[in-house]
Amino acid sequence: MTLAMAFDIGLALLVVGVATWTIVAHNTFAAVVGFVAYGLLLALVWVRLAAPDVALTEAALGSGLTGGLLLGASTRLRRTETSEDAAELPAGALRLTAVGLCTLVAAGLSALVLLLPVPAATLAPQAMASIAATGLGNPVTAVLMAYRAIDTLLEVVVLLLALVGIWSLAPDRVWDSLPGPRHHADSEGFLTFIAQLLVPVGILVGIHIFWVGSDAPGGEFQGATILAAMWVLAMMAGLVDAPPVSRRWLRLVLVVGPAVFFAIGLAGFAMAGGFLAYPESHAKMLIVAIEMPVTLSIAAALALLVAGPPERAPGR
Amino acid sequence: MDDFLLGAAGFVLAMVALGLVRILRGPGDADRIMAAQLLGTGGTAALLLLAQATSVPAAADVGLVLALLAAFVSVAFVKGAERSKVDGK
Amino acid sequence: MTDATVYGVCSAVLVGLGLFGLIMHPQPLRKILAFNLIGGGIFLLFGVVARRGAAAGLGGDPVPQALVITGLVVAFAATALTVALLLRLFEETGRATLRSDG
Amino acid sequence: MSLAPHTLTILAILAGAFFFMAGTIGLLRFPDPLSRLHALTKADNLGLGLVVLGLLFQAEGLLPALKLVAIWLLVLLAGATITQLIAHAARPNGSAG
Repeated sequence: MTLAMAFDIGLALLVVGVATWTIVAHNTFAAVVGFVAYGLLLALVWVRLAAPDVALTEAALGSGLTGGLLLGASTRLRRTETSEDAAELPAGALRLTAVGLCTLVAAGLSALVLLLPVPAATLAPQAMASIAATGLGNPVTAVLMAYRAIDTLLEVVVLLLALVGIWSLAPDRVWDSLPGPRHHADSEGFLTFIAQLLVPVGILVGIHIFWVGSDAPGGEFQGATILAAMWVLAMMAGLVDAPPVSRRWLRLVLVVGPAVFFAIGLAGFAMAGGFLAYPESHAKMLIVAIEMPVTLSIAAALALLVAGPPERAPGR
Repeated sequence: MDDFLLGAAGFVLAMVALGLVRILRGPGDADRIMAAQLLGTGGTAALLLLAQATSVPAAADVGLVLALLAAFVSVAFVKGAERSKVDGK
Repeated sequence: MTDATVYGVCSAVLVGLGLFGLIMHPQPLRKILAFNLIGGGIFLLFGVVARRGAAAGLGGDPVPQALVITGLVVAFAATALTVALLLRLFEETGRATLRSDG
Repeated sequence: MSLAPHTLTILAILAGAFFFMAGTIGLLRFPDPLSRLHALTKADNLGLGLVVLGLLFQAEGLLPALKLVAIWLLVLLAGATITQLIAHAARPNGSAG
């Protein structure tokens, strides 16, 4: 057994251990902490699986932003923990049946993994064959922005739909107000200090990760997630307040990305004979022209998804 | 050299895992907030070592993002702990 | 045995664990957590398939990797929506449970 | 490549790994949250610093080296401040700011 193999087996066991903790922990807050650890370890696994683009997404979104969202929710729901809904798992025959069922599913999936065909099916050669035409150096970005750009366009729309869904949960009387609880700057200034330190650094890192995405691991989703996290951080520290959801500039920022994406897609009919087709000479320029507004829109949408539905009047 | 770096990454991860056991058991929220701290530092160290050991320079970027987001999660933890204290009063 | 096999079995176990939490936990927030755990397992399975498809000088097949990135973003949007629904339920009824009696 | 940078790398990273171990031992043995916090952050920041130092000898070019140092500074500064926040939150009657 090589050292690399030992590392992989150890890491896999660690991931399973943390996942088990997330399921069996009595305290919901502790389970959420376990989930953050789970996402972080998965980021390491993605590096081991030669997928640094995914590792960046997992670290920023799967662990970081999701962790922040679930922590907020578990804090708000904490009062229900001691009531009749305490996290006691049902025991007895029901539990045994569930264990059996889940073992069966896991065993089936494992068998599937072990019986995967050799040699493995792959689209990597095709992806590399046409990459020169896109002007990009990162094949994952090429898949997202060129080969399967329509998926990416639809995905940005899905984010907006989820946001519309969350905003629709606001009662009528607080519609047109501010999302999330009001955070005040703390008296001793530590929180203000850390936000003032992290937010500018984070914005730089977000832009960096976005910018290198054409040729190296990174891209608009990873960069946008970091920017969103920094906006949420500034809100949590009381540096800025969330904007009222009916502000025109906010709506504009949210739709500018998909709108530009769609417009350039339509222009593809005239320029290259198909929806979202890029003329070879300008492919990279067009892709970057789409990516910039899309990053802005995704960042705003992600931050507002964390902030939640509007719930309080301004100035309170 | 690469094997040494990989081994070091594994060792740091193992230490973080040991510490996690202690932390996740609590009892207080402060203990659990430390988990984010520990994971942020240890995970970043492991990723930096991995970047060099497996010649994936992008893993250093993952380490950078991890350090940043671990700080973000820690702040969310602290805010959460403060808030439940206010609610309890 | 390769690294892909190790993480492949790992992903299968994660799906099983998450499924157990999803069907057994009475608390909705724990169900959301468990569902995200399953999601992590499924994405990892994609990663294993991508890793096995290493070719043309790449460490993995970029197509499933790109799919996982889109998947992670959609999973986040779905989680945010369910969390908002849950918080609204709690606000309306003072409880966060899926039980219809009582 | 000469042998000297390799030796320095190995020494620094071994020392870094030792501090990570010390932090974990402190975490396992110390009785109250504040001393655990102290052990954890001191040891881990030193551990990461030494690991970064070791990797600096292997860095190819100025930019990756600068990135390594920047990551360490970020973790150090953020860690120190968050430690204060945690200590504040851990106080039994800490005001909620």
